[in-house]
Formats: sequence, C-alpha cells, structure tokens
Amino acid sequence: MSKGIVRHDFEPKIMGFVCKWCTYSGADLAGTSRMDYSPHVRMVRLPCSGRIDPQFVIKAFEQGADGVIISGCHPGDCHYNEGNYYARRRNLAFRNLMEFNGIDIKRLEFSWISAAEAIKFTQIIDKFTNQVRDLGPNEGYRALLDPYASRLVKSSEESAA
Amino acid sequence: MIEQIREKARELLESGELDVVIGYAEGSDPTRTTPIFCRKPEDTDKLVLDGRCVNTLPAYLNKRHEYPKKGWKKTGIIGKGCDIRAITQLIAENQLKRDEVYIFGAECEGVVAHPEKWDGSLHEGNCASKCSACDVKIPLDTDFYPGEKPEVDRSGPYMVSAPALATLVKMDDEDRFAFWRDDFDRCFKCYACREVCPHCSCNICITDRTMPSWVDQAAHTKGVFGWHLTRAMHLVGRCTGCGECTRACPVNIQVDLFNQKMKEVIQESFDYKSGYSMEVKPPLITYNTDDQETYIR
Amino acid sequence: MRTATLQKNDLDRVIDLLSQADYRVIAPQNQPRLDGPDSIDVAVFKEIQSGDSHNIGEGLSTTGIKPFLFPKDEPLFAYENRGKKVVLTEVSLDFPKTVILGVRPCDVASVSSLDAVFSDKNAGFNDELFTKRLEKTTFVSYSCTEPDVSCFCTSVGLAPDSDKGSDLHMTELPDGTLHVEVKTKAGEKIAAVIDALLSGDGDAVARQQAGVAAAEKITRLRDSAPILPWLQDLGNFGDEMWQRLGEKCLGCGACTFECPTCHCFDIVDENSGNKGYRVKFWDSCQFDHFTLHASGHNTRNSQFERYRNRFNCKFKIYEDVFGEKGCVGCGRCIRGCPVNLDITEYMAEVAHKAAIPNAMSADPDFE
Amino acid sequence: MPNIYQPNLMTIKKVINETPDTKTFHLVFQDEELQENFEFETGQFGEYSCFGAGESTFCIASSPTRKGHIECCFRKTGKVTNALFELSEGDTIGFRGPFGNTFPIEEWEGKNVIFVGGGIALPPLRSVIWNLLDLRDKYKDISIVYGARSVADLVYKQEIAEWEARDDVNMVKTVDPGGETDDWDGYVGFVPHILENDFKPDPENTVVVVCGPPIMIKFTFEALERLGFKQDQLITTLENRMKCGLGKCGRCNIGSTYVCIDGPVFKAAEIDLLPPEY
Repeated sequence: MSKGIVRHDFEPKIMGFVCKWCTYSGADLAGTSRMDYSPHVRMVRLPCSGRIDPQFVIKAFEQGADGVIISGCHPGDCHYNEGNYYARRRNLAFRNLMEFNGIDIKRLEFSWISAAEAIKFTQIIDKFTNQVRDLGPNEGYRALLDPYASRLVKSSEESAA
Repeated sequence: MIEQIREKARELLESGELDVVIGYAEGSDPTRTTPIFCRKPEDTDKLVLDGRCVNTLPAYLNKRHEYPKKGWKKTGIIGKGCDIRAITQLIAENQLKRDEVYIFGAECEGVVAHPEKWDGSLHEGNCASKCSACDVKIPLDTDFYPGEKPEVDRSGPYMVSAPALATLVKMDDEDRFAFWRDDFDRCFKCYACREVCPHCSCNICITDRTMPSWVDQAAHTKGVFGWHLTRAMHLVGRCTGCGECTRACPVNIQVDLFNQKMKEVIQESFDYKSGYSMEVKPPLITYNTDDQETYIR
Repeated sequence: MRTATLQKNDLDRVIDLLSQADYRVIAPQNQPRLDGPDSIDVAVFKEIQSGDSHNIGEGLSTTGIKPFLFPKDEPLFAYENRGKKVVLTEVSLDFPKTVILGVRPCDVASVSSLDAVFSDKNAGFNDELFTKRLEKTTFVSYSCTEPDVSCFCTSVGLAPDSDKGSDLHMTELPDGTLHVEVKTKAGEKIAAVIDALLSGDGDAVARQQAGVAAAEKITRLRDSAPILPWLQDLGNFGDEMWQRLGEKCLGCGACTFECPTCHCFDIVDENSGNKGYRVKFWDSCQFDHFTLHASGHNTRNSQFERYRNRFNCKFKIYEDVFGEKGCVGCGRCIRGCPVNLDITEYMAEVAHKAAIPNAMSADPDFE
Repeated sequence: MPNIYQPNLMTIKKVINETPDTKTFHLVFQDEELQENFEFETGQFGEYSCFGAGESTFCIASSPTRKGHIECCFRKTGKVTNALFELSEGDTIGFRGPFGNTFPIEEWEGKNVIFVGGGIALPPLRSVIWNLLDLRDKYKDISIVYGARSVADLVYKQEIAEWEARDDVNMVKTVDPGGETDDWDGYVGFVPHILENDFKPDPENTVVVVCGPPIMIKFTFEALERLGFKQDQLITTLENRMKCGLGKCGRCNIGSTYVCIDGPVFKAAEIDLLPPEY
C-alpha cells in the first residue's frame, strides 16, 4: 500500500491550524481509512477557523516553520454559523500583509476541508508539502530564529565536568 | 480661519458648553507645533492652524490615553480632514460617542511630512504624500466650519499611497524581506507608532501581555518583525491613514507603508474606506457570504 | 599630552589604519532611505568597513553610542530544562577591541553616567556586560561646530567642544583641518596607529576659538543651577506644573530610548520548547506597565507622573544616587518627541518657579 | 564567572500548599559549597526564577537562625508565579540574592515588638518573627496581628496555630468582614480597625513592624499614630516592582531611593521623606 520512500535534501517543517469540526475530523477519517499523506504537518486543533488568530501564523514562522496551513469548514457549514466567513476576510488581508512583509505567499495555505473529505485532505497536505519543499527553507526567518547563539560560551554542565 | 475658530472656541468655553478644546499651539522651536488643551477662554488665543500641525489629535480621545479619567463631558477638538476621519472611525468602533465631541473643522492645505522639513512654507518638496490627493481637505463631519462648507466629490480613490509603496511592491519577496530586516534593525521598540495612533485602543497591548507572550518583547529583529506585523494586522480596515506612525518614528522606519498596503487591499476587496461613515461596520468585523475566496483551495 | 593636526579628508585613512590594527571601527553613517517626501535622513553609529561612507562631523546622529555599551537587547544566559534539572549556559564576556569615531561631546560625556549605574560604583554590583565592553572601547570624540536648535549642552555644564570622557578629541578648525588632542593612554594607542597622518602640534588657539564660536550658536540656554534644590524640596513634587506640562505626553519611549543616559531595562525569558534565553532589553519609565505591581497597584499611575519621574531622574536622582549628571543636553528627546514635549521647557519652568518664592500655588482651574 | 544576572540553581525540597493560590517552597542550593556558606539576614529578598517564565521578587520567608534551607512563599498572579506554582518537589529553580537591607533587630532588644501583616504580607514578617522567637529572651512581649480577606486566604495556618499555642506570643488574627467561616475563632474586621479598637497596643517601649499592601500600610500607620506611636517606632517593608534587584534596572525607585538597595525595610520617618510614589 505504502508509497515508495523517496529521500529529499530538505524536509520542511509545516504547521497546521485546523478547525476541529471539519478538517481535523477529515484528518481522522484519513487516518482511520489508512490513507497515506506527508508526515510534515504538525497539526493544532482549534474550535473554528474563526479562532485562528494571524498571531499564530506569525509565531509559527518565527519559531521556524517553513509553511503554514490553515483549514476550516466550507462556507455555510460552520458549526458556529459564521466563523469561517470572518476567517476568510481576515486571511485575505493577512496573506497580503505577509506578502508585503516579504514572505513567499506560497508558504501560506488556506483551504476548506470537510469532515468527509479525507481524500481532499491528503491531497492538499501532499501538494502543499511538495510546494514548500520546492521553495526550500524559509531562510529569512530561519536566520532570525536564534539571535544569540554566537554569544554563548559554556554550559554549567561542561564547567562542572 | 483660525481667528473664527478661536472666537467660537472661546465662546463655547465661556458658556461652559465645552470643558476643553484640544488644538495646536506654537511649539518650542519655530518648525514645530504642539498639542494644547485649552480650558480657559483666554487659552484659545494660543491656537494656531497651519502646515506644521502634524499631530493627529484624536489620539487624545482614545480611552487608553486616560481620556475618560479627566472627567470631560464634552470635548472640543480642532481637526484637519484626516483627523476628523479618525474621529469618525473611533465612533464607528464604539470608542467614542458623537455627542462627546465637538469638532472644529477647517480647510486644510496639507501638512509638512516631518517638522524637520519645515522651511517656512508648505510646498511640493516637503508636503506629506498623504496630502497629495486628499479628498477631505474640506472636512467631512464638522460641528463648526468657518464660512460656507463647499460640496466635495469624495467618490474617487481613497488617499493616494506614498511613492515608496510602489517601489516596495515591485521588489522580489526576498528583497522586500531584506529591506524590512535592515530597516527594523534600527527599531528599539519605543512604541511611538502605537502611542500616536488614534486607533490603537487596547487597554493592554498584546505585546505587553505576558500570559502568553505572543510578541517577543525584546527588540531583536525577530521581535521587531513580530511587533510590526501584529500592529499592521490589528489596524487592517481601521487605519485612517494619518501617517503619524511614520512621522513619529524617531528612527524613520516607514511603518505606515504596511497600513497603506492594507488600505489598498481592503478598498479593492471590500470596497471599504475607513473614516467615512459612523454606521458602516469595519470590514473585518463583518462579512458577505459571497466574499472573494480565490486564494482558498 | 600630545596634540597634533590631522587633515579632515584623511579620516577615511584613519578608518583603514584602525581596521588594520584589529580595531572594530564604529562610525556614524547615513542610513539608506526610501524615495518620497515622507522619509527623513537618519544617521546611526554602525560598524564601518574600509571604503564605506561615514558622516563624521555632519550633525548629531539620530541615535547615540549607547547600543555599543548597553545593547538594545542582549542575552544574559541560556537555559535548558531537562526534566527536573536545568542547565545554564553563560554568555561570553569577551568583547572585540573597539574604537568609536566621531562621537559628539554630549554622547561621550554620557559614558561616565552609564558607568556610574552599571559598574560596581553602584552598590558594589558590577554588570560586566557593560564594564567589559567599556574596557575594550576607545572613544574618539569630535567637537560640534554647528549645534542645532535643539542642542542645550551648555545648560547642563558641557560645551560643544567638551572632551569629558574622551580618549582622543578632535576639533574641526575653520581651515578644514582637525585639531587632535590625546587625552588618555587608550587615546595614545590610537594616535600611535594613525601617527603617519598626524603632523605638528596643532593650533590650540584656533581650537579654543572654534569651541567658543560653536557655543555661541546654541540658542536654548537654560539656567540649570536652581533645578536640583527645587527638586529636592519635597513640597514641589505635587506642583501643578507637572500635570500642566506633562499631560500632552502620549507615553511612548522615544525620549528614553534615544537618550544617551537612560539606562532602564527589563528582563524576560524567551522560551522555545524546553530551552531559551534570559534576555535583558531596553525598557522605558514612560510605559504604563513599567511600575505596575502584580497586585494591580501602579506607583506611577498617570502619564504626567511618569514624565515627572524622568525629569527628576535626569536632574536629581542621577546626582543623588549615582553622583553623575543625568542629562548631557544632546536634545534628542526634544527632536524625537512626537508631541514636542520639551525637557528644556520644564527646566525653564523650574528656574522660573525657583526664582519666585511661594510661586507654587496650584492653578485652581486645572483638573 | 557568570554575569551578575545569572542565578544560582536551587532544588525544591518541599512544597507546602498554604492557600488555594499560595505555596511555600523549601529550597536548597545545588552547589554544596554555596549551600554550606550561604548567609542572609532577616528582611532581605531574592530573585527567584522559573526558567522559561522569568524572574520574580519575593522576600526570604525563613529565619536566618534556621539553617539547612531557605523558604519562599508566593501567590500566583503573573506569568512567573503561575509557572512556579506548577513546579513540584525535586524541580530546579534559580535564585539570586540576598539583596536589600535588613530589619534592625538589634535595635529592638529589650522592647515589645508588634507585627502587623495583611494577606500575602506575612512571609516577610515570618522571617523576622522566627528570628526573634529563636532569640526570645532578648525581647519583651511579642505580638502578631494578622489579617486576610478570608479564612481561606490566611497563609501559614499551621504556624499561626503554633504561635497561638505558645504563651510567649500574643497572636491576634482577623479576616475581612464576609470572609469568616462558621468555626472562625478570630476577629472579623480590617487590620487597622482591629488594631486601633480591639488590640490597642501601648506605645511605651514598643516597635511595630507593618507589612501589607500600600493602602494598608497607610491606614495602619495612621491608626498607630492616633494610639500615640511616634514615627521612629514604626517600621515597614515596601515591595515595588523590581527586575534586577541590583539598583540598575531603574523601576523600583521612589524619588532618589531605590527600594532594592536602600530598602526594602524602611522606618515611617524615612518614608515621610519620600515623594508619595509607592
């Protein structure tokens, strides 16, 4: 069943922020159906795509993510009626902001995936992983990740030894 | 013009209708003006209004600047067209009630981009770029306007963006990131951009919150990126484009370019102009079921 | 000590020679800026490579030399939580040999003020992150010949040609040459490196005259003598002037961060997973949460109280606690203030109040 | 040598739950030599770190007469105290100190000493209370007046019982109106009120040590002055916000007085010379 193992020079770190009512359940379905998909996404489950604050995405990039995926219910399907409508507007603005900041917008993915769309889920994850892998590491932010590494000398463990 | 405003302000302070009039007075050197709070009728003699009046006074109407603590029931404020836009936006966001303020408006010729550039007059070389295609030189909403207020067509594009914005948009992503990284190197997080902003109205700013700390408080480049992105995001669809954040920046980082870029996006996507209506909801607190979603898979 | 003459256009060669002598050379440089009317010129002190353009002698830089002694952010140590154990990693206290060129007299005078805070002169606690940097740093100062409208160094006991704190002092003479004065042993080392460029004994008379001429151009003249005794009178702490002058303050930290002597900082942990850094970074007494207690009580609860503290710090606390001047008159807080809150207006007001006994009756109309 | 901001590591030997939101830690240094030689005096404070959250300032709540470990007591309010609250026995924390001045206990010899504390302000007093009790014969009457918002908020309940049981300590406890329980055997009322109207100490040859929130200190001093106490008989310990504890970070000053260097212990007469900014 499994795809052949292909080794790449670079394996991206991807953060996923997903709605628990749809995408997370979709991922569950993909899992219980034994579907294969890229293992690079670290998923955070939130109550609604409307709860996904752009702050999370900024933090993810700051902490070294190469790509971020946000996913929620299809329009009209929101468990809270309108959360995803707000998310749609907010993310439109946020993508433009990140682009203006100098982040390649291909590193930021937004999708609607329902609880039944396990196949769509695996396709989007695979596609996005490949897309980010092709872009390579998020060099701009990675260079800022550890601003003080060069200032350190020795650990208390080493000096005790 | 200013004589008429002085006279009216004096009259309203004398009658007790207003507790205070916020305006501009001569600054401590000839190129600058400074905010003044006129409480006594004779204070109004100090009021001035010209191209040096850069401050966005509605910042003082923002609750986080201790405005409610002062116990003023009705505040008079002298506004340029863009300042009055900020007041309108504050009212639209329920930060202020219309009957709490009395707006003195006057025709504005534009303001100097930075007091440092003032050479005695306002001209193309030193006028702020926000003034170049301003449609509120005759202000929108006023309680007092000297003389007859002419009708103005305001249907056109909303504020022309600074030429620097076009330069930046043309760059590659990497170059743009490098540009901001190099500029942000100077930022030491004095938060002047936040404090002068009439719309930064959180009682405790997200960057001052520690549980959890979303934005690194230290001014290393990562923390500076975090702060300016957060600030820009929080002002999407709310910024009225006064440009004070850039003008106030002691190290000349043009942070309002983020806001200008977002203003263009909001106008194109949602046809919203902030500061023109007290009733229309700002775009990010509302939605249409048929909003654009071309970027969504 | 030695005096000599240096040609101004030899400054580039000075930078080359010092770099070759393994100095990290810091000099004021103009920053690139975007086109359009909204940007202004900004000059900051930065490490300079041979061939880079500097702007030594062209006005006062926007920010001072403070970041090279007391950086805007720096790690104190790294930690790693390993279960119940914690491993700490020290930061290096080995700093590069540095020379800072073109330092204005106000900036170089501020070094001893900062030293009084961070060194063991203050309660015996020696902040080596500061003092070790200072040991390795040589200051080449440069007299002002064109002080601007915001400068007020003569009001705080300095002058446009002061050499307080300097290792090697340069003064530009009307004929375009530089008069060089070696002040300390560290300065001698610099002079030895650039010896080939130095000639003669210099012109002490012209240097003197240049200083006097520059001082005459300063327009902000304040009487600072009555300030300390007036501030020491506790009855003046509740004076109406604090609120009247300070109420327009919006509470940003521009004045404190541009100030050469402001030294307040905050310490936080920056965590990433199970490890991170404890970071020390600039903080400002103008921020509302600066003195906020955990209980919610705030000792300086409104903005004018915070500016009152800043003024007191500059003209009283610094002298009482650290025995040094708290203000060097660079005027950066005046230039940088978004609302034109002017520290010299406070100085004038105090001098005025001190001259009139019992002038401190509060304005009854003021709320 | 590490810089002055780098703390020493300590192990939490014991955790005591004082109230639902207050804990006491018993701490020993991981460095044996330091543990052997560490000394402090009563009234001093330290900077306690939870690595990953930051540093926070508390007094050293144990008495210098009791060696073996030091104690701290804190209520969870902010980022650091919440993180410390989650720690358990055997965990590592950081400590810098001791900092600040001390209670002038030699000056009090042969006098009556009254301790007045409110809420979480008992720990600084506890250090000096045990110090005096361990040198009991040098002092005359020792009284403790302690109050909290409610019975649940009283810290050191066990030690309060211990002090009540001793016949050489006069223990007065009170809770704010509404905070009492059915089996509460102490007073009900605010500390300054109880002090002035029920306890009524005699100013003769007596010193009073007050610790609590600024507003309580103010009212307690006023009440005591009405009872005839002079300013030099009144002592308090102030707690301003601190970061470094070394007189450098610039936030604990009251005028020209740095609480971390010149304090935290002040006489009422000294406080009177400070601007009203605490």
